Amino acid sequence: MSDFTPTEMMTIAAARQLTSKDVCFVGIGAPSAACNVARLTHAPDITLIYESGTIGTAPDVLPLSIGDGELCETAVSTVSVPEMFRYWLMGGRISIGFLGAAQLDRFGNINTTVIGDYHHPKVRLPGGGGAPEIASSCGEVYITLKQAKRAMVEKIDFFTSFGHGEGGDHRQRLGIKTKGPTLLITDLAIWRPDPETKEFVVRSLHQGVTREMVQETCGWTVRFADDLEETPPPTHEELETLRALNERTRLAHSGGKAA
Amino acid sequence: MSDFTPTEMMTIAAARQLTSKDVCFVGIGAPSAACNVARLTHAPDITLIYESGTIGTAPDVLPLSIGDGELCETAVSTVSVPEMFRYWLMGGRISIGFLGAAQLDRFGNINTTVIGDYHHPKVRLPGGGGAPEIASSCGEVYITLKQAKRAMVEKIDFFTSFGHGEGGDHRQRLGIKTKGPTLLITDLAIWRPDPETKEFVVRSLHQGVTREMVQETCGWTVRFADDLEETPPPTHEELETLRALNERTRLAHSGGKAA
Amino acid sequence: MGKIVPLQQAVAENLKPGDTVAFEGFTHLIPHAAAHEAIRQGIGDLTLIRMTPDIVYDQMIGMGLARKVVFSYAGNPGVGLLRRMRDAIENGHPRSIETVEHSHSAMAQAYEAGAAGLPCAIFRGYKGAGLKAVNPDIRSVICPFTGEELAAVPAHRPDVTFIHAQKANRRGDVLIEGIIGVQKEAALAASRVVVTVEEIVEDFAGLHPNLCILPHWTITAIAEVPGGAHPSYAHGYYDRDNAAYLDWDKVSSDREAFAAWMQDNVLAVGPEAFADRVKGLRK
Amino acid sequence: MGKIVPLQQAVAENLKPGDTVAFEGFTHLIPHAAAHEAIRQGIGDLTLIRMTPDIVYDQMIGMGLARKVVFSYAGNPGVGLLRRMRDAIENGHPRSIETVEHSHSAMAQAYEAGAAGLPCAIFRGYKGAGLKAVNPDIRSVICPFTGEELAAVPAHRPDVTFIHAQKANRRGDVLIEGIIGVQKEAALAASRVVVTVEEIVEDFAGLHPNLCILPHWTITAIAEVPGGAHPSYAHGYYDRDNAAYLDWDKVSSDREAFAAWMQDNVLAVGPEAFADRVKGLRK
Repeated sequence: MSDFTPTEMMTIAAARQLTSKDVCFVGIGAPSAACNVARLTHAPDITLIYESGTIGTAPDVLPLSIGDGELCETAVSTVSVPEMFRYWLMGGRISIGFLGAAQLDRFGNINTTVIGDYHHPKVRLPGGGGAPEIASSCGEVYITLKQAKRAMVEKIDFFTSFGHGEGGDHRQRLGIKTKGPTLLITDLAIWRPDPETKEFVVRSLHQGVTREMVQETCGWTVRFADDLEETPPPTHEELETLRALNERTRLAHSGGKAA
Repeated sequence: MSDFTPTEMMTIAAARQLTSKDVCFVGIGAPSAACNVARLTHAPDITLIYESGTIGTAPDVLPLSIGDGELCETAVSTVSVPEMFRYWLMGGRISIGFLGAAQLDRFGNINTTVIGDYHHPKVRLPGGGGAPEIASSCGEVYITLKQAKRAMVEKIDFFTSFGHGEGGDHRQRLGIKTKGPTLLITDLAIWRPDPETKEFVVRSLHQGVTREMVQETCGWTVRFADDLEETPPPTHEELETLRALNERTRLAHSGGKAA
Repeated sequence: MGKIVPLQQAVAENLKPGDTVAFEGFTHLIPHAAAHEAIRQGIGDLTLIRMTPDIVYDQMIGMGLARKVVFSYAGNPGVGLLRRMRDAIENGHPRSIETVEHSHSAMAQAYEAGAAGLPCAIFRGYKGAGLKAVNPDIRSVICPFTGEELAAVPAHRPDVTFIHAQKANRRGDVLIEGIIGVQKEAALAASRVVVTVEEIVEDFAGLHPNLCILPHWTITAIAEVPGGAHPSYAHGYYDRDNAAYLDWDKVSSDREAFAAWMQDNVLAVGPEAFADRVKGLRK
Repeated sequence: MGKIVPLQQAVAENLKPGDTVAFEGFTHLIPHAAAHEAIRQGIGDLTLIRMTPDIVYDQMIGMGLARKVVFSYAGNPGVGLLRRMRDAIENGHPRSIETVEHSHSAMAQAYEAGAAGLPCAIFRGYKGAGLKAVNPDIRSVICPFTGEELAAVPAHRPDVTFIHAQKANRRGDVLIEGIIGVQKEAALAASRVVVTVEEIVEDFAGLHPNLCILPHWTITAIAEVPGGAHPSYAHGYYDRDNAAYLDWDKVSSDREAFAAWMQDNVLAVGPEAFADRVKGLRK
């Protein structure tokens, strides 16, 4: 398929990284779409957990909020929120946590708290929610983000959640035992941290994307892998699955009325 | 009624102390019988909680164990054991905790752990179970016990649960905010702590019981209240309720077969 | 305890100016009707606790009733930012508010500790997180067995917690089903608990023994308000009004539009308005 | 994960000599069949964790398979003392055992902390209690907000936890109903989890969303053993065999009677014997 949007590519590229063995802590938006596309295609046995307490959920449409009724109705079990954070997240049972970002730096540190000074913010963002502990408790963290210079910055205004800090072994030095951000999927590229410095390096460009396009939408000087690849475009099945899911979602959220 | 056993009197005297407003943490044996007699007579709205997680239970027969099916089937809600100890006991929601004792001293300190040295015990008793925190977390503690010199001792071998310690304000000095033992009901008498010293003082003798009988079955020198009373004997209703409960229990636990 | 009264009375008797209050609900069962009643009664100077302050706190903040908000995620779920809350924080309109910010994990465990009567919650969290530097309520203890540094936050102990639930029975026991969130903990952590319910039934006979039930003696007051969670939802009764959440983004983006909306939809009506709002959302 | 296998295999593959193991159940759903299988396989040198070691640990201790017991109440519920455990502690027969003794509250919270991946549990407890002086695993931390001294105990992290449950489905999800005790926590705290169930059903369609379910990926192995809790009971399946608990007091009071009983009722039979034992107890 060659007729797809960058957001569709981002979602499908993220979906491909998931397997039936994964237990994912899912956020709303692109992560939710990616996880459910994976479940509906190559990873039917993937376990999806939303922080509202819904474990092993299999929604037919994407939830608008983290606690839509659909999640509970299709879950294996729905537990309290304290239990969710204690036994399931902190208990180390989640293999992959998905995070988005208002601001992201090259080491996978994320800001969703404020733009500007914390005490006198220019923009008060929603805050971290589950992110501070998702970042440290999940086996690894996948980040999805649409590229933009204001989003991918040299220095984030606030450390909502810790990625690789200053890079290198900063996580280990803080006593964090999990891997942290191991994957960044944007609308333009797939990035992975350098094994040593932990700086995100572009490993694969989506079809039709140039190095310049990546650099122009990123606030730091981008490193590209020597063996830079091209992301395979969405297959027919992937794209149809995602679009059908989005269409079902649109219909459900507009009360079943076609727009 | 004048034809009753000392154990029946003990159970009924304990039952009388309870009201519909009480929330009781119930142990097996005499406390369970007392609480259920209260529920079936003058305190129909009393809340009975067993440490197995059964809240607001109303068993038709007395449980043999702390977690009989009957407790769950008649409960308002059955929660996990960690929740029971965290939200319900430690949370300070229990007005009255009942404790028994293998050894008891005059200050309401209880031993159910060992006879003899802890590390080389003469008799290894079951241990404290919930008692250490029942003693400190319930609003007040009622103790029931059949009098015997080996049970009511000058000095207990082990502090399984703390009553009034050395007496006086010892509880407060340890930072314990609850009242501790406020009532001791034996097969012979009703005891309450002296307001100052916290030593148990006999306030009421059961019908037909003499001071000598109390002293002969107690290992410390007994103090009697100046205004010593006589415990009203069981009423017809009380005794019939208790006996019917015991009979239903006997039948149920023998598989419905009359012995 | 657990007496069944009109919502006006339940709020008037249990919420006082200056109180620390939690209107809890995690997307599901958000007690909108109770919050609107508090707004109508103009009870102010409140410290508002909630994991996910959303529309309902945006409204209370926009009406100037909050002096402090303790929270972990302040957004309109699935839509965007909270514009009245932003206006208060960024511009001090209609008054400036203090914020105490935590992670979800910390907030959930602070309620849990409150329910357990503990002074603090202790957990593995906030590693490398910036909130530690700006919230003096985030401290630490050392595990006496492993030497590991663990995060500590004070327990939540609201003066009063408001929740919305599916059912109460005549005795005043309350049933919560579906996404139960942190409501049991928020209720048990509070000095007083006010519950709005979809309906009052005779008794709970036949329920599964392990459901989330708050016994009557843990509840201060119950008010029957069908639809009382709208635009949030009540599992088994009606769906989430997603359009209302989207609309809120527009209403709240303008101070005058907000004021007009509050006049028409909150100040000029009563709790009985909620039943109508969910008519088209019932299953 | 959650593979369905015969009990012999589930025990052989998951319990090793020297392991720290919890066979949990709070009066209800005690995994007798699994423990008997462990006894038949002669897996020894075990550290046994359980809030309420009762008949089943009395049997394991009497057979010399335990080197250490971590517990809070060692009794035959509603009957009396544990005579084989006493013989081990008081007389070193058949071998001496180490004991680590806690309160129920501490044990429950130690499992809870284990399930939460924490190194320790922190709570208000052990005030004035003698166990503090004899158990070096009871320590304290100071609340960094109030200065209050709180008790601390290490989290339980068994190598393997055995539980008995009502149902598993084909995928390996496990349902526990009724008095759920500390089984979810004991399972989630362990490295490996073995579950015996009354029956395996096709799926769990139609269950209430808030029931106690362990998802298949948290379970190592499942074995179908109808009656596997006997003489304990399984809510919805069969009643507690109170007579068997009373009988145990006699059997266990004599070393030879004990040995003969174990030979006849454990060593010489297999897990299939349990179905017969509960026939007269089914509702």
